[in-house]
Amino acid sequence: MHALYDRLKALFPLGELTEQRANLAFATLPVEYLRPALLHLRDQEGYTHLVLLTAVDWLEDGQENCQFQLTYLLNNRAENLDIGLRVMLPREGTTMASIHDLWPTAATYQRELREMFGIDFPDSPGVYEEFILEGWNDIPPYRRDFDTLKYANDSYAQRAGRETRDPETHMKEQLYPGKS
Amino acid sequence: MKPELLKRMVKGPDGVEFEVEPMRDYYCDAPPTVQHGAYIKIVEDFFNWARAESLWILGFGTGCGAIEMRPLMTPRFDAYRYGIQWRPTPRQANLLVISGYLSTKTLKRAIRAYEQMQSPKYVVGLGSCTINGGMYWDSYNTIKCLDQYMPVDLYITGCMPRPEALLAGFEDLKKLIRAGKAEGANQYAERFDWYKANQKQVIHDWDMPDYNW
Amino acid sequence: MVSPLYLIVLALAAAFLLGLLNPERRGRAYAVTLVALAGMTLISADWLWAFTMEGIDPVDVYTAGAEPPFAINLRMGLAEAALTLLVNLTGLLSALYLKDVLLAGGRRTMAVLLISVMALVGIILTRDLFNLFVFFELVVISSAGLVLLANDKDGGPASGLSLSAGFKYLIVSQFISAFLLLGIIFAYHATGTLNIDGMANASLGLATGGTIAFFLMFMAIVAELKPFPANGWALDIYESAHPAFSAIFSAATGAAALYAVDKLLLIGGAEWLPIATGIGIVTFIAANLFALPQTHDRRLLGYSSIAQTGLVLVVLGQRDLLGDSTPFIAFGLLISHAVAKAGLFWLSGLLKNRQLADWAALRQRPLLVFAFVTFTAMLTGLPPFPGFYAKWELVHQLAGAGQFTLLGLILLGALIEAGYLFRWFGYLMKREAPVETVPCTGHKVGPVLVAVAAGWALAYLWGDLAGGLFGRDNLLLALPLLFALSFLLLDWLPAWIKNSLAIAGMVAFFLLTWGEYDPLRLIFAIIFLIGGALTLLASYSVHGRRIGFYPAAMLMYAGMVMLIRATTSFDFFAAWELLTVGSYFLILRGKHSEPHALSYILFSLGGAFLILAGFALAAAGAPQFDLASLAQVAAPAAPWVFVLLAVGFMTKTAAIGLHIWLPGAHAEAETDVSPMVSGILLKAGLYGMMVLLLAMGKQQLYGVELTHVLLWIAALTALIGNLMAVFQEDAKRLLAYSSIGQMGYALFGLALMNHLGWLMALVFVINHYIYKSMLFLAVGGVAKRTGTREMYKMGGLIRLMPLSFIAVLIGIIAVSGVPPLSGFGGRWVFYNAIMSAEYRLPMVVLFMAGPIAFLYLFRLIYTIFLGQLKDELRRVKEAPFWIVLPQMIYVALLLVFAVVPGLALRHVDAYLNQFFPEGGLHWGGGTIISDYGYWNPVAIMIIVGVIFTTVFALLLIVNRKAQMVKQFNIVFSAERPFRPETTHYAWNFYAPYRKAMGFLTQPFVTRFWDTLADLLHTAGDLGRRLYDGNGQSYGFHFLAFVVIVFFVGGI
Amino acid sequence: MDFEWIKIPYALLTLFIVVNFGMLLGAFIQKIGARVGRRHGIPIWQNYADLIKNFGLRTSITHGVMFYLGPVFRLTGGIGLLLFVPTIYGSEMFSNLSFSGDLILALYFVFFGTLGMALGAGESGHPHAAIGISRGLSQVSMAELPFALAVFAVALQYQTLSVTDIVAAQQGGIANWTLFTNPVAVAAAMLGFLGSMMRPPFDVVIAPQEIPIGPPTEYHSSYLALMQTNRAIFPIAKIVIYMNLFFGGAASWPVFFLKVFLIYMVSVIVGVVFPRFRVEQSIRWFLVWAVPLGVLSIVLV
Repeated sequence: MHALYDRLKALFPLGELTEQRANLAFATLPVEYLRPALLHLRDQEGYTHLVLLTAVDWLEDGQENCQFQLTYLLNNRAENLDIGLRVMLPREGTTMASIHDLWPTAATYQRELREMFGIDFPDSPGVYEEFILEGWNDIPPYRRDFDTLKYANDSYAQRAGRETRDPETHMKEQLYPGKS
Repeated sequence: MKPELLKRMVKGPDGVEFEVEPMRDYYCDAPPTVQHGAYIKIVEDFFNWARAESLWILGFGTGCGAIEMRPLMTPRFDAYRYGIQWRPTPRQANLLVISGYLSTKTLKRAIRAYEQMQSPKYVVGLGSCTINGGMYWDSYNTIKCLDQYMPVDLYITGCMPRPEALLAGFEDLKKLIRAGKAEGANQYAERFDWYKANQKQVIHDWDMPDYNW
Repeated sequence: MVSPLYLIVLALAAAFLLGLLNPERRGRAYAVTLVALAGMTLISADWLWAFTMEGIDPVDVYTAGAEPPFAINLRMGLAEAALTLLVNLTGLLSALYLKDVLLAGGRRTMAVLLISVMALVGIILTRDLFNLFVFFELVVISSAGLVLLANDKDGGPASGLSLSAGFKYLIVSQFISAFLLLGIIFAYHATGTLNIDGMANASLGLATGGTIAFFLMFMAIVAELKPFPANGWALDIYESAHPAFSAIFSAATGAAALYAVDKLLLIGGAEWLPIATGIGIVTFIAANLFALPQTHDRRLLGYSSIAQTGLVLVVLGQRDLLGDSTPFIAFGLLISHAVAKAGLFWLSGLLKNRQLADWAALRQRPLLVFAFVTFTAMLTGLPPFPGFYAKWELVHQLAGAGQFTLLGLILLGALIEAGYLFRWFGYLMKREAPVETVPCTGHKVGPVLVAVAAGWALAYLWGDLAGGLFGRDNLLLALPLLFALSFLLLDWLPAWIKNSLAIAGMVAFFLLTWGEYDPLRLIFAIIFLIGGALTLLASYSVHGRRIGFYPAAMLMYAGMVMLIRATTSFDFFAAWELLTVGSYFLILRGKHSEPHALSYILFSLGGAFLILAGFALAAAGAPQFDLASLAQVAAPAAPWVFVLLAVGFMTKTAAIGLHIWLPGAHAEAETDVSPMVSGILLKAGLYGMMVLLLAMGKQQLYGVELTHVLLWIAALTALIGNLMAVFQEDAKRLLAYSSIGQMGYALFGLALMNHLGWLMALVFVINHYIYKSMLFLAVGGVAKRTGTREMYKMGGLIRLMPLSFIAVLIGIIAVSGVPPLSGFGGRWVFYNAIMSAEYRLPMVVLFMAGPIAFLYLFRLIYTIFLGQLKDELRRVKEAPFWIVLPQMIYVALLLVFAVVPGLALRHVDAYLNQFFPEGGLHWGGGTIISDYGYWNPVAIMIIVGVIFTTVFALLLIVNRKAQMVKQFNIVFSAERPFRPETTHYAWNFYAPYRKAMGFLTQPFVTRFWDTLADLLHTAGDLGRRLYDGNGQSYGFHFLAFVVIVFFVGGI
Repeated sequence: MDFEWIKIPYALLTLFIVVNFGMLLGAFIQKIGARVGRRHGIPIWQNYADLIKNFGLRTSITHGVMFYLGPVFRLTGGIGLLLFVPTIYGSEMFSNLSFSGDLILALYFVFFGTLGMALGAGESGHPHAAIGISRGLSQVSMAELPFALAVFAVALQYQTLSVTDIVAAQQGGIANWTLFTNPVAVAAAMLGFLGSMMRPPFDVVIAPQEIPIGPPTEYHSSYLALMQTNRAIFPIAKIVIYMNLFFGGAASWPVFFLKVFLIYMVSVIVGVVFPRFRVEQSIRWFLVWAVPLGVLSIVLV
């Protein structure tokens, strides 16, 4: 993994390597280097498989202008290695270059990301079609600034008399009554 | 509205153009009506007995609870001995089991399937999620209260209820039917506007006729 | 009588007179030319009148007042009179036609024309060899002159093409002249006379050097006939010369040269006849073959001319065999050729462009189309034209003498010729017409019309002659044919009047004659006449004048009526040809039917030729025979007669292998034509089979029972027809393939050769007429309304076209044989029939075919009427009244026939007893009882009706409140359908079935025939390369021709 | 062999017996299937409850006239088929309406209901209905062939097409049954029988997992009730033909019940053992295994 990281580092301004497991690691790089890096990994290093493309909303981290994190997880089947390339994007008016021409499956991920996070991938096929939600009329629900409880209370009739308990204390209460 | 449902001008083979309005031309727009039972009580009771002894469940797993229905067909539980069968088409089914959480997207399909069933028809809500949302009580896309959207005859509680609970529930449903108390379809027809309003409140892209015959 | 010498004198004098006239007064010169030609025509006509009407003897004219060895003599006999009339008339009409050219070219051109005609007359009249040579030289020079002077640029300077053509002609003519002169010198040396009769008496062949002398002369004269391969020069002339001249060159020169050959053969005697035959047949076949790939109209006509000349040469070569009928045959062919070819050349002058497809321009003028049809029919030897009689006679005589190879070759050549002529006609009728109009000046159209009139007059004359010779009625006087032809004159009337007339005529004819038929024929008569009239009801839906429809349709019906009324082989065959031609014109009317109509006419004519050969073989030398006496045909010939006739008839019933014309022809035909050609026309073939089987019964060939072979053919036809129908997307094609299958069943019944088998065939005949007419009408009506025949584009039409739906519903129940409708009767009789059949294995195939019918029938009704209605078709209306009305009548008929089949079948059953005494049915009350089982149609209908009504009533009571929903109110896995197009499951409906059985539907047969056609085309194309347009190679061809004949002929 | 009014009540009696027998037999066979799977299975009267329930449903829809008539055709086909064939040999009472036609009538009347049902299902406009019919017709076109050949062989063997006469010829001991006098034909016919019973391995027509039950997808309420009634009658009517042709017919009701049950069991046993064939597989299977037997049978007779 380190060898790969070193080779990549020579080519692209990679951030530091986060090793999850022996065969899974992540590295961050600036947006403009993403595509060449993906191409290099795919064509030179044997990372031919796009495992997933996903986003994390780092709203609570409070980093200025840099709050969506996209992860492109690639897999090298021959050596059983995974590497995730991460890029950071601004939260407002987010657009990102599509990579559906590198992996056609990426189009589906991008469609989902547009719907759930509002990250736009212009040019990605069918990216503006509804994917999971039908007739969604609020901000994208996976964004951290979307208040799901408020939305649920506003949209759905809640049954009266429902109680919410903390599972941990409730189960202790149930199983070992009077010991808490 | 989806493009295929929009009004469109088409040219007939004789060259005359005319308008096609899919919602009007392709779908029946009659509302449901209240259906009374047989005039003679004993006949209606007889029919109710038959209805109770012949529960045909629509094979539509709406959520995770569907997994609990499968064991009912196995030798261990064998629901068939109670006159319960699964049918693949709503036209022939009388019992819609909402098995677990119901997302708004699935709700649309469930409504469609329910409306396509022939009355008298019954709805059983399975698990906490159908009752009050259960663990999805704050989810942005599951309904919390099934009876807001379709007339529920019976809830079976639990998360998840085990097959035995289902069997017990079905037996209770039979009692309701035999007693002539399972008139959900008529209730739906009577309070049609209320149900529709509720449904449309959560289904934002309503792209079907109000009643799916 | 004016001396025949004046024929020559008049022309010469006029030519001289022209020289004296003021060169600027061209009109006057033209008048002189016309007067001279008219005078010559009159003289010939006068002589002909005298020979035919007054019966005078031939007259010899001695020019110098001395007897032959010392002077030249001319002879005027019947043949000479007719031929000179032909030559002079052609000359006169061409002169008329050439008006512009002659006026522009001035007196010299006119003089050359006069000399040319005069020389041709001379060739015909003279009995002197050297004189013959002189006239030939004159012809050559004047012809070359005419080619140069008169080209198609209307009087302009000769184009390069015609210049070189004329020059090449001169080169080759020098070879010919040299041969002729040498031959004459040798012959004179050997016999001491130049007189043809004198030489004939002196037995030239026996004299020293006589053979070689005759050979040289013969080669020279034959070369004038443009035999293959020494004919490249002639083609260049045909291609480049003015069409009016080509008319002379083809009609007059050809006739004169043939007569010269005829005279020469007098000298040569019988031993030269085979050589003439050989040259003739090779030329006939080769020229026709080369014509096949031609696209240039005049060159094609040139090839055709050469071929026709070759055919006449064959006849001359067979004179020892044909005997007294030689002139009848030779003249029949020659005159047909001359009139038609002259007419066609004249027609070609009316058109600007030279591609065959450009003739579509003629379509603007129905009269000219009629002229074209007349000429084509004359050339292909269709009734009632002389060529038909001649061909009939020729084939009979050849078959009588056992000349089967020659006969086969002649028929093959004739078929190829019909191929390219009808293909041309197809172009004319169907290709896109150019915008320009056809100029219709009187002097150009006039000759064409005269040729047409001459054609019909000759048709009458030959009918009369043949009638006199062989004791027949003149074909042209047959009432049905006259009725059909009268529609030619009535074609200006609106369609509905003609339709009423047609219906009235057919019904009236049936009422007049119905007592004359035996029960078997009565069924066919009812289908042809009453059924035909019923089908014609649908024709009321067409408005306007519908030019050309009624003559064609009536011709077909006339042919069919004449077919069942025919008692002799000749009448039968003539009727067969008439109905073929009529139906061809009908089929050709469809919008995209050009290729299909062509393959129809080719298969039909091929079949007809086989029938002709079969009849000829059976006649054993007699000119005709009673159809009933087919039974007496003796052993070695009988099975072959059977095979020929059976294959011929099976081209019409579209048995497997011969079926490829049917789907396209039936599918592309017009809405009201499809039922005619399917419901009615196919029965003609079955009728033929019935006549054949009734008379000849079981035959064995090489120990193989032929009816057994028929059984297999029929069963395979049923299987493949049904199987193909399953995979069609086009509704009418589906029905067409289904017809093939149904005909297979009917043929199977006949081939069973037992009582019930025949009854079954008749049940199928009746049923198939009713339901296939009905289905074709219904589907045609739907196609008319929806603008498509592709079933998957329809769907859900049941509510919009309920009556059509009912017709199709009843139709498919009947076709499938499900009780209680009439189709079941057929199946029941079938099962009873096979119980006593000798062969069992063919049944397996037929059993296999049976259930397949359900597949295509369901598809037909489902994809059209059920399923999802499409956007565009939401406002479609029910089919027009006149298309629906006959369908409803058919529905009623089907129901009646289902309940009381005895109405039709009882009498036939009784009638069949005389042929198959065993195994008849017993008709007791409502129950029909056979040896094996029983069946009560009335009871079935009532029982099914009662049960159905009861159940229906029960459902109505329980289900009275059913909510009517619309087409998208279906359960769709809790989704909703996207659009009707994506919801209507219709295209490739039987995909899994195709996976399993599709291997049986490989187009083997189509591929076979395509390959055959390709081969013929390629052969023609390769052969054509001989003619490279080089004068030297043409000279070489001539020499090669001489050498080949020398060695092959064994001189 | 003529019509008498008394035949009508007799025929209704036959119908009554057969409907009830069919209902019970269907449940019984399902019960057997369940027991094989160690289940209790449905109550024996389950079919009655289902039928009454379907008749008792309060609403129904219709897609059009043919849709409405489809089940009517279907049931008419079933009842007609039953009544056109004599049920009990030697009994004037249960010879039904067989005076109206022989074996051929029965053979072709089989298609009456199928065709009508296919048309009705077609009008529903549901693609699954059309797919199911396409499969069903494709399959039946080959499955019928060995049966037709066997029938032909049997008819040839006895030289008659009358069902009564064929049964008569098999009387006088089990050795006289066609099963023993013409085993090849019977083998062919029984293979065809498997194909016509809509049980595995030849049930791709209704393939519940794939094209939810195929043709009847849209049918419900009383339509479905009619079809259920037919479902009770039709297989038995068909088996009666087999019984009469190949297994000596039945001279009394108990024999009738036994033989029908045993013949039915053939397809059941095959069905529980084999998985489902695709259409082209089943066509090929019939072509390779059943048709040659049929051909052999008509050659040998």
